[in-house]
Amino acid sequence: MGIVEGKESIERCGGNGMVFEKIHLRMEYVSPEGLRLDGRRPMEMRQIRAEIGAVSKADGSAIFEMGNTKVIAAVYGPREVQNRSQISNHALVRCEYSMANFSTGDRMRKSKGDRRSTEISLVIRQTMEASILTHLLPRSQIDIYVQVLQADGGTRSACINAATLALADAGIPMRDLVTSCSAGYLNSTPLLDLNYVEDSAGGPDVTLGILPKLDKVTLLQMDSKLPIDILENVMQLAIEGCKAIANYIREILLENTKQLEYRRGV
Amino acid sequence: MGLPNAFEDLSSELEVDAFRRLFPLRYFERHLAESIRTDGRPLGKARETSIFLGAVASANGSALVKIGSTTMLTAIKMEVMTPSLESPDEGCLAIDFFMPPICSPIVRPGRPAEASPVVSKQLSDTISSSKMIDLKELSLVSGKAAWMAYLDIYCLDADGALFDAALLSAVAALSHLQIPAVAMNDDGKIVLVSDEDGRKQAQEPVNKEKRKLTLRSIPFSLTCILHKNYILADPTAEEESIVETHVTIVLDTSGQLISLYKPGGPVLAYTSAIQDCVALTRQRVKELKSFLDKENPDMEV
Amino acid sequence: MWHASAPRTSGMVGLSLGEKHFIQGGIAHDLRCDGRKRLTYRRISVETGVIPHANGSAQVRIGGTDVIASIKAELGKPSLLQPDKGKVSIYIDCSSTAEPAFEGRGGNELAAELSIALQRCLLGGKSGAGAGIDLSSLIVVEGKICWDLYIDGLVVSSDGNLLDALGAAIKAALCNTGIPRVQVAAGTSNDEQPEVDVSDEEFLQFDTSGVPVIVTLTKVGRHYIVDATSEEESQMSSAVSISVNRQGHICGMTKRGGVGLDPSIILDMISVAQHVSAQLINKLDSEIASAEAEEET
Amino acid sequence: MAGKGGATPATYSPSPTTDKQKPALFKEDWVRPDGRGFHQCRPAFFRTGAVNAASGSAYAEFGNTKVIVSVFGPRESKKAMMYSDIGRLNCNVSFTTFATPVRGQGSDHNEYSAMLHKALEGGIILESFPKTTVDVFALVLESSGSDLPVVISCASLALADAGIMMYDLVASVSVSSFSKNLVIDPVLEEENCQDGSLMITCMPSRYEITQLTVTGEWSSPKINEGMQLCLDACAKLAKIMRSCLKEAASDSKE
Repeated sequence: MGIVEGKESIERCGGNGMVFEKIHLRMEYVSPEGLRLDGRRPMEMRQIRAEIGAVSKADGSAIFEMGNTKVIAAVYGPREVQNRSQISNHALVRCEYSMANFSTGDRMRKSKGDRRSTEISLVIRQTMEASILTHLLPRSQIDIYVQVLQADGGTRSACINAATLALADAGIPMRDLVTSCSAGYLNSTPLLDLNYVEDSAGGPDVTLGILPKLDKVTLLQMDSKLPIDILENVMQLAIEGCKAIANYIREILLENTKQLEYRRGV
Repeated sequence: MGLPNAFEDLSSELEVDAFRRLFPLRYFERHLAESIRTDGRPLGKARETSIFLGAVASANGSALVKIGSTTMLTAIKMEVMTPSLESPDEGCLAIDFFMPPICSPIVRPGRPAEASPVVSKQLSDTISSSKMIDLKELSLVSGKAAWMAYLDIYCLDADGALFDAALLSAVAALSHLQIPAVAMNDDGKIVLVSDEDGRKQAQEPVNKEKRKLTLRSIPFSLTCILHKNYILADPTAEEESIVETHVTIVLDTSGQLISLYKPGGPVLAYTSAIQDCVALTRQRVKELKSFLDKENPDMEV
Repeated sequence: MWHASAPRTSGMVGLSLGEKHFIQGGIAHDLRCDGRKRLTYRRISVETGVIPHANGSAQVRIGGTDVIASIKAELGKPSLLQPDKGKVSIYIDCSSTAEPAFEGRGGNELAAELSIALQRCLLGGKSGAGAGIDLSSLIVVEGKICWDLYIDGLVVSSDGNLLDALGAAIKAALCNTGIPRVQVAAGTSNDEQPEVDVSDEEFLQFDTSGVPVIVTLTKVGRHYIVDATSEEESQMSSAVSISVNRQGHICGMTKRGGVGLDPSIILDMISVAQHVSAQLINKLDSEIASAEAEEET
Repeated sequence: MAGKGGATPATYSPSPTTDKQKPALFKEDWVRPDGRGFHQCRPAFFRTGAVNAASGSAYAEFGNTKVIVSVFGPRESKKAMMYSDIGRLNCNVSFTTFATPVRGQGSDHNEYSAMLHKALEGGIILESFPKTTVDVFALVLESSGSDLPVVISCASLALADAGIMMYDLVASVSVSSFSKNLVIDPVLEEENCQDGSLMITCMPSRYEITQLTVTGEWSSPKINEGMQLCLDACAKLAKIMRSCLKEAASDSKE
């Protein structure tokens, strides 16, 4: 069923859809054997790896890798509010996202604060703000800096995961660990955790952020046409991904805490 | 209001310099009452003016002009361009006026002075409307190549009457301008011809010898400030900051009015006042023309 | 942009008078806060090939300082002045993760200073003499095609001694760099741009033996130290960065502000730098070799 | 007319037809483009008080390199909000559009601005003007080699003219190296093909170096030689600068 509907939705797109369909037909994102371009199964996530404490001077920091995507997050705060006019009863959360010159395939010199970075900064800030207990930290400021070292699809998700870890490392009170994962729909197959090639195929790409314990969705971004019942499937897949990441993050944090305890000799 | 009395009392005790800083308008008016200006000039007299041509060795034409301490350095560099379709046998003259941070305490790096684009625009308007230069003279090969003259004026020291000094230096640099001898090579590019190898070259020189532009009528200007009934020619920066009514008059050598510029100001310029200004400008034009002729003896106008 | 006298080590280093005395006193007694001697480095670790899609890359950690250098090679045209040489450019970026003050444009000033200092220390004179990288090895067809090396550095975490760390990272990244072999199509006439075939299997390695290392000597009180932490840097009276190659020749030098120095002190600093650099080069070489071996397995 | 500037087509400056051969440098019998000896500086000309609007200013001319520096202040600083018990120094170097042989954009030179700042900060007694800023703005009217050393020397003279407290005048000289030869105070043609360069900024009476940069490969004896050459030239330069200041002072007394 899904196959037919997928085709139809593409054809309805008109001119652009035709081009897309050509690429679509030429490129086979899922082989008949059910393997993706990088050898994964549709429901398989890329290898994830996290490390806490990458930036010595920050109050909290973490590296998060999803396959070839690698981001680093540093949290400074809670600290004194820099701009006095912004003092309020809640903690002020700020976020800056930037990409290294060498993070993508073609070398580019990008200035900080272009549109895309501003947008992603905002998304990360809003997502993290939703989980931080800002009312416990009045008259203070928390800065989250995210730096993309390598971009290979799913940078948004990787940034959110890294920021969560960094916030936890900084000891900032949160409702829950926000985790994020993306899922897409190509060749009539829902795919978990798209890489760059799959991401740039132009198909639907759902980025989801959840509070796993509370089982609540805090972030949902999708910018393509997708029938509602398929969206449900894809979302479900992304939620599974988020939960898997949440488990991993929890493990990493536990391990880190154990190390700390050990070092203190408790 | 007890205020005037208050500083009446103060003024007797203050040192001259402090009084000048604290009550600039009063200081200024006291001088005017004696028909003399704060720098000792009579009201209608312009400051000492000097012109020095060829100040920038690497440019095709250049001039350094001083009016009092206001200093302007102008250089013209000639480059080759493809003329536009509408005017295939005309060159182009681009005028820019810069106020680098060295010239005044008000200008800071990275924040260009307000005055500089205004003066730039006024200058190019004045020079184009004076019909001083025939742009056809800047043509090289019709439709293919023409001169683009970049005239850049730098204000090195800003002490009032910026437009007058800038215009004078622009005009002086144009009178000093020498168009280099060039030829067109096989690729359709214009190249310089130096004296020795000019004959050896097979190419036909497009511009056979170094030449000067014919300047048809030269515009000169004078800025006056109007305060109450007084007319003061060639104001300093201090005077400009006290008085808000400025009148700039541009006349050419034949006494024709080219432009008149009075940007706002509380004092309405009556016709009689304007006529007085024009009379002052007329005198000044004669003076400036003789200065320029002295520097440029072979210039025919 | 204009250059203002903002304190280089920014607000994060807020030291009390006691702490300042402690640092200065420690240096005077040849026992620094972290137990090092004046001319001892912190632990240096090198990891190569950290950026898979670059031609070469390396990450260098010296204590709390963490920098990444990546090298991309693109085909370009040699400059008219030097038709027999390739071009190299160095850009450094300071990530705001390293220091909140680097947010927005805040890091640009330091980034520009580091970029210029690295260019001066690694790229040699205008004619290309004394460059750490043999620029003529980058040429493909003289006057027509050459390799342009784009060296990008990123400061991820900063705890002093950024310039030396970046220099080391660039050196390691150069060792890690493979330039694709280029086949030039024969038979093109002189005027045309020759066609080239870039191999994606065969890579050529650089001769990196001439790449100098940078040693920054920070003067605190009457003594100078290597590899200063940011706390120690905040107490500097002046600093000199000296780049030295394997032969012990100076390949570039910059005094990085501060008070004036007697010429004899500078000469002494040069000889100290020459001495220290020999050890540093050996240390880096072995680190790079083991990092490369690690990557291959 | 000028108004058509909106869609200005790309322009170029015509170059001579005969391809200039690369200047025959490094040869045994090589003479410098302006006929100077290797260790001979260009005649230096200084004048203070070039800009009346500034608190202090100086004009310097070394051959065809011409520079004006204005000093403003000490004045209130708009940028620095924080209290500071020492003064702030602010430097900016810019070029005119006609400074270089090919018409430029007349933009600020950030590298030189930073270098000027570092060269001067060691010489100025910043404690003498707390909470305020001294602005040092330089404009290179014509560039013809050794621009930065000229700017630095000229700036220190302008600071003296403004009455800013300094430990000593700061003089600066650079040398270029061509294989074995060292050439002092290089001109633009020499700088464009030098193997290496060494610039020293020093306070001659205190015998202290405030700024030093080296590019290219240098052996220790050569560095020694270059430094000594620069230091000697700096001492001579400072004498000329001092006499210029004395002259200005005696003029104003009359």
